[in-house]
Amino acid sequence: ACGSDSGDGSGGEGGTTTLHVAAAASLTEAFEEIATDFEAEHEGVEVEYQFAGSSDLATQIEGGAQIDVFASADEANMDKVADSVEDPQIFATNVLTIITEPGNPKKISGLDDLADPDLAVVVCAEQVPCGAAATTLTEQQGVTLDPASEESKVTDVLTKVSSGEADAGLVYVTDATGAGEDVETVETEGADEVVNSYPIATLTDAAAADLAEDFVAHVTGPEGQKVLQDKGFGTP
Amino acid sequence: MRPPAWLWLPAAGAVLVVVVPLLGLLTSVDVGSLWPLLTSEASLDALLLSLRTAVVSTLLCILLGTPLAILLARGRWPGRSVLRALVLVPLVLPPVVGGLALLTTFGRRGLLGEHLVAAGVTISYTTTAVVLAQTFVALPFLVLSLEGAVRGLDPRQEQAAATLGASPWRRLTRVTLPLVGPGLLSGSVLAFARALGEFGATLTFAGSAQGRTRTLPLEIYLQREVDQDAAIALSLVLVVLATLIVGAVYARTTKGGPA
Amino acid sequence: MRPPAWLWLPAAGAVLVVVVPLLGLLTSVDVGSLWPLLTSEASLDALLLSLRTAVVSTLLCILLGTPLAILLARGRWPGRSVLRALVLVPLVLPPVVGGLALLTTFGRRGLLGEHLVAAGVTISYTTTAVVLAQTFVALPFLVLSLEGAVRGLDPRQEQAAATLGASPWRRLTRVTLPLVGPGLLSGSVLAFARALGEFGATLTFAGSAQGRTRTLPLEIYLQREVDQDAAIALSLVLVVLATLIVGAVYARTTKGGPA
Amino acid sequence: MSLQVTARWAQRGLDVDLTLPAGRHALAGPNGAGKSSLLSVIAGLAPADRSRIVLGGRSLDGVPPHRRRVVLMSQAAQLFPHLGVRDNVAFGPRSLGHGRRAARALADHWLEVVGMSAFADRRPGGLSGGQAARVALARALAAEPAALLLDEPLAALDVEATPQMRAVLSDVTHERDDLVVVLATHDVLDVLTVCDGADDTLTVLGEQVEHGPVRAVLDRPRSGFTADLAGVNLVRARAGSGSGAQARDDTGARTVVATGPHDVTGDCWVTFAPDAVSLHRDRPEGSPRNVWPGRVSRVEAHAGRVRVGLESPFVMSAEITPAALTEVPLRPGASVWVSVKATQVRVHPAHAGALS
Amino acid sequence: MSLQVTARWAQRGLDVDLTLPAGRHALAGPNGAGKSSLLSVIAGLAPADRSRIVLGGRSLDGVPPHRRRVVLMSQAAQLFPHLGVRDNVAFGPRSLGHGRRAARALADHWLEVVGMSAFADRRPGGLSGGQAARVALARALAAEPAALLLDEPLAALDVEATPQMRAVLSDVTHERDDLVVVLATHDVLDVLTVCDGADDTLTVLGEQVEHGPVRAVLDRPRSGFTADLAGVNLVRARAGSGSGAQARDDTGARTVVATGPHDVTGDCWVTFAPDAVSLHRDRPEGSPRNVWPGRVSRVEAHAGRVRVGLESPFVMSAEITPAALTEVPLRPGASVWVSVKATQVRVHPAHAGALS
Ligand SMILES: Nc1ncnc2c1ncn2[C@@H]1O[C@H](COP(=O)(O)OP(=O)(O)OP(=O)(O)O)[C@@H](O)[C@H]1O
Ligand SMILES: Nc1ncnc2c1ncn2[C@@H]1O[C@H](COP(=O)(O)OP(=O)(O)OP(=O)(O)O)[C@@H](O)[C@H]1O
Ligand code: MOO
Ligand SMILES: [Mg+2]
Ligand SMILES: [Mg+2]
Repeated sequence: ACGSDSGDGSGGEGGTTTLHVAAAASLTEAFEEIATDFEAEHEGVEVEYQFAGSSDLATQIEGGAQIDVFASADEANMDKVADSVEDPQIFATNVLTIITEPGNPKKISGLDDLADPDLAVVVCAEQVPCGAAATTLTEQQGVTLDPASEESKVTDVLTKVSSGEADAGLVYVTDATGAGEDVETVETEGADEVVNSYPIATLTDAAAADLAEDFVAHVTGPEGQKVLQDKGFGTP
Repeated sequence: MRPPAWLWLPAAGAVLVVVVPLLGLLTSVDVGSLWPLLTSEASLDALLLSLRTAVVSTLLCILLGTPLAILLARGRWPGRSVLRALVLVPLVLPPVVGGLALLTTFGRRGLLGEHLVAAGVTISYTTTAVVLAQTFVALPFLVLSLEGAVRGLDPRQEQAAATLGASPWRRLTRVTLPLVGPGLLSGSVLAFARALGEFGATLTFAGSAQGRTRTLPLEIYLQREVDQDAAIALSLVLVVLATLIVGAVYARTTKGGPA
Repeated sequence: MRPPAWLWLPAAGAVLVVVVPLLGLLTSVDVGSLWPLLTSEASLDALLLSLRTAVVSTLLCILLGTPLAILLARGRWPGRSVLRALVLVPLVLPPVVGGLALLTTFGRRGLLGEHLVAAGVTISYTTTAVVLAQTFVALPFLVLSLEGAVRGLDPRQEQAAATLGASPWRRLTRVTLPLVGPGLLSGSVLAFARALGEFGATLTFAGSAQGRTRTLPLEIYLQREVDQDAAIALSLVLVVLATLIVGAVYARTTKGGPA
Repeated sequence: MSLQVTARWAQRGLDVDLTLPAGRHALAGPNGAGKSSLLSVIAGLAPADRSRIVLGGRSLDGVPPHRRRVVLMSQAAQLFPHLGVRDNVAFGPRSLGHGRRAARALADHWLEVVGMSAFADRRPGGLSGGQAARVALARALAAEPAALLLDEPLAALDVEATPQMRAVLSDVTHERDDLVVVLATHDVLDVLTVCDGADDTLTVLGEQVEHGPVRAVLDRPRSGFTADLAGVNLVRARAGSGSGAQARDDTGARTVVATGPHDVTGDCWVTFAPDAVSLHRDRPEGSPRNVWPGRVSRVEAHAGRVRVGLESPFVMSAEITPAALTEVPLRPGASVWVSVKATQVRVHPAHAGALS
Repeated sequence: MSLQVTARWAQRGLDVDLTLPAGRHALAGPNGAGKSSLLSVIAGLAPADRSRIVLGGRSLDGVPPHRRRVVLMSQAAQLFPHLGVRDNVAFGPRSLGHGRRAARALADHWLEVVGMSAFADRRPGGLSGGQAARVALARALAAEPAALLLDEPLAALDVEATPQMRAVLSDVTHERDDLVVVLATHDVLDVLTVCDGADDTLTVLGEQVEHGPVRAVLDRPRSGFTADLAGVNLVRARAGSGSGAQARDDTGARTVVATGPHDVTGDCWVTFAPDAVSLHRDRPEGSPRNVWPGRVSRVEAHAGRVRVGLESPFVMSAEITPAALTEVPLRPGASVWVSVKATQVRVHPAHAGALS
């Protein structure tokens, strides 16, 4: 990728421009694919990702990390860095779903079943986005859960269910999709009404400002949206 | 024999590496928010749980790890280096993977867990699981520190004790262990600290239920999602506490010891 | 003097606590997926970065921590116990908070970072930051282990060396350090292992950029979002690697040493 | 009670077969001869190539050290640095199951015996070398051994403490008449003063082990080492019957040595005391039948007497009065005449049968 | 070159002020008298309450140990366990800046001198006690000291090695005539044979420090310890002029001691050799003017003679022949008559001015 236009002055050597994107870890697969497309379209451009929890990324941005684009998994973390970003846009949504072990041995058919005290149910803790969503959902549906554990990461809910440690759990649809055959999803009434939104924004002090805007446009544009939907994300 | 004075130069470097960031951290603590945070039920639960489990884990490490350290240092049996390498594994295993290992072993579907559940013993989601996770990650610290200390011991002291009629047990408790006191102490401190700070394995294996399995590091991690400053303040509590405990242990033990 | 045979009983307990979960883990590894995973660019980058940074951090720990350990063990200066307590802090500080501490100090907006950036030196989010984070968390392991070993040393050996005309430097390098060899070794191994496994502080302070700051534990963390089995397989690589390195170091050093 | 020891350990140069009755037995020999090694083997601390230990009829083979009732005080005192002086001494009694109080009382008793009562509350780190040796001795005595092995226990003691400790060792053995004491030492005075019982023996380790009643071994030395220990001159020779023997001197020439009457034939050792050797400026006339030209190698003052080392015709030493020194000008290298009265020269067979 | 030492250290019972010229000097005293402590102070390893050390005109106060050119061989050999025997000995030369080769050559030289060449490639852990002591001595000698401090270097050596080492110490000092050797020892033979130069001194540490030429200190002992060391009997008394002195015996009663002629008045020490003391079953008639009833406290065989401890009227000892023993039945507690010829009793003033 050498020898093309030197772009917008972002510090590349030998004519390569690097775009620094901080993205929520749950976006890893989708964004890797998007980067391949984006680099193909922009010769001499290399996308370098920081994947981590959205709150870690927010901390890094506050700490002065050299970032051009921030894609968060929730609006709360985008709000934390509101002073450093320009004009966040929602580019994807996500909803919750019940997951069980493959084959659904406990014959769980809906949220009401999860209230059974004999079942080991795991959810996210209220402090993280998927936990907040779970609380809203159960309240709306009038169900009271007694979870065996309130995980701080969605991945840990997935692990517990796929390893058989828990009978059921509440995760995002995209996580369930990603896990493939390790878990089985159960239709969850009312889930569509509790939507989690993914905002994306360029940084005010982005080194490659134009390229950053191009990237945001690509993600919110048809190509990006297609990739995201393949991975199970909803449209904004 | 005083150590050479210029050692202070690199030592000051070491102190700076540790102390300057702590100062930096202190400047960013919001003291006002400390009190309500500390007295919240969730924090207190987490604090107490952490202390209880870390103490139990450290005791377990001492109980199981001390014999192993002595055998590693003294014995000349085959497979010794293989075993030492194995004991080191939890050191380098990412804690989350350590948690997964425990899960595949003691979990409901695990190698042993299946039989345990059949026998009516459930470990998952209990405080026992926390202790198990902490012991798993902390054990190598005790074993390695202590092994180094035992290697440095003059075996003729134990021989003297033997001809004076001391049984192996008496030799161990009255001669070997007191003589490796400093090594055992620092090993225990390292193990306690590691247990107290344990996060990844606990989260993966024991989960995070308030008062039962949500230790202080887990609480801090959660708190951080909502309010980073509160999380830092809470961490400082953990730090002060650990430092006080460790400091007290050291002060008591080094007074009587050799100069 | 052979250690008493019944020590094997509790020692076997210790071995079980560590080995059984590792077996459990092995049963769940998908060997087929290992090869493509290992040879992927991302994995190799992470592996190399991890090795490089952990080695550099360990060297830094030895360089800075050894003098401090000796001064802590030997000196009788005021503030000694305060300093020891401070050095212990990174042990119990949740790694993420440690990362925050480093960020508030060396970050672009940090206490020192501001001046460093003005001087044209950026630390955060570079490989230097990874090394700094690893050194911060690993230093206490070296210091504490070594201090225990130095305390156990007979000071008359150094006195003998002194009257034979050995300068403080010669005494240190030819007498003190060789004599505390086992302690220094186990301290270095602990520090190396801790550096190699470091995750939280690195993520916060150094970020996660492939080839620059994304070490193997960070790569494993990411991999787990995508494919947990792949993450476990990758962890095993880390473990095997670390075990081999550590095993090699031990084998070489304990051969010549005392029985 | 008696102690039988058979031990072979090539790496340590050990090959002995001894029977030691209750009483005090000395163990001598050059540095590295295996004294400490032999004591370790008896105590069960080191594995010889082959060994058989029987103490009071009870075989100790395979018995772990702490059940042997064999206490070893090793060459380095090895006090426990983490225990006070009293607790060091009480360690043995405690190990034997005595209560804390009884053990401390015993410790205080033995500390008094070795004259260290005033130091009971100190730490071993704060003791002088001799003080530490005395505490180590008390600790060994307090452990109620059936066999007590002492590796140079008196080497660090001062002139006042040494006779006191010799008396202690004597008293202990007389009090407990079934106790076997084995004392490794370099000092012939220890041998003579401690091992003064009828059954007490001296064993000298070396190429050929010399063993027997103390006087017998010292009076008929079979090695230069033992002769040195006994303080006599020793020359290898061949005896015809009657008196006299033929020796080879340093140049290889034969020299006839006139001796007292004896009935030895063949290889023999010829001995004479240093004070039987006279030195003269000129060739002496008169009664002494052994008169040789000699060369002075060394002159040493020696407890009010002067000891002169000679290199020819044999390596020997003479003990003379300081007054004699002014008559014969003796400096290294000087030529002198040496005379020894035949009546003071004794002859021993070189290859003895059993000596005990 | 000479060594001046002033040191006061209450906790270690030290209070000395010595000037030691080049040559060999002995340091004696009871266990715990402070010999090792004094050597440590000179070497700069331990801080006395107050001290001033001058070596060859150069003040050593504040000079760190490694720059003093003062080498100390301590009571425990303290060989470096991680270095081979040769490298242990080469440690000093290497520290002084010699190259690896030169240092090893020096090490080999000194190992030969102490008779340990065959052990050059061993580890210290595989040495016997005496072998370790010899290597430690070689290591000290190889470090080219200006002052050589030896803490009981000969205590662990066998009868063959001891005279050899004494000769080595003698040779070294004669070769390097500016070297100051200080030798802490418990053996009067070491004192007499090593410190035989005109300027050589003996210092006995104790309540009152005795210091001076070897013979002077031993001939006029001012403490029971020194008397024991010299092997003479010592009684505190008051002298009128002429002959005779009044002593207090153990019961507090005054006893007149007849002595040889002297010109001492006031407090004095009365000395007489053990072999000047005769023992009798019945009160002897005749020439001896000192005749006292006594009680036997101890009987010891002693290099062919018998030494008898007596407790009255003074603590003293008598040396008699074994033959005499059969005439007078001597067992502890027995009553005997003691006689000492007045001509063999000497009187020294108790408070000497300068003794040298
Ligand atoms: N490290 C120490 N700390 C405190 N006191 C000590 C220490 N070493 C020696 N002492 C004390 O100081 C005094 C002098 O001891 P030092 O070792 O100098 O005697 P010494 O003359 O060498 O005796 P020895 O002939 O037994 O070797 C003794 O009473 C001893 O108990
Ligand atoms: N731990 C050891 N390992 C190997 N060889 C040893 C060891 N200890 C002693 N030796 C060797 O064994 C031989 C006998 O040593 P030992 O200590 O028994 O002699 P010793 O008679 O006690 O001598 P000394 O009078 O010097 O104390 C020596 O040649 C010595 O070098
Ligand atoms: O990637 Mo997230 O922000 O931890 O769900
Ligand atoms: Mg020995
Ligand atoms: Mg001493």
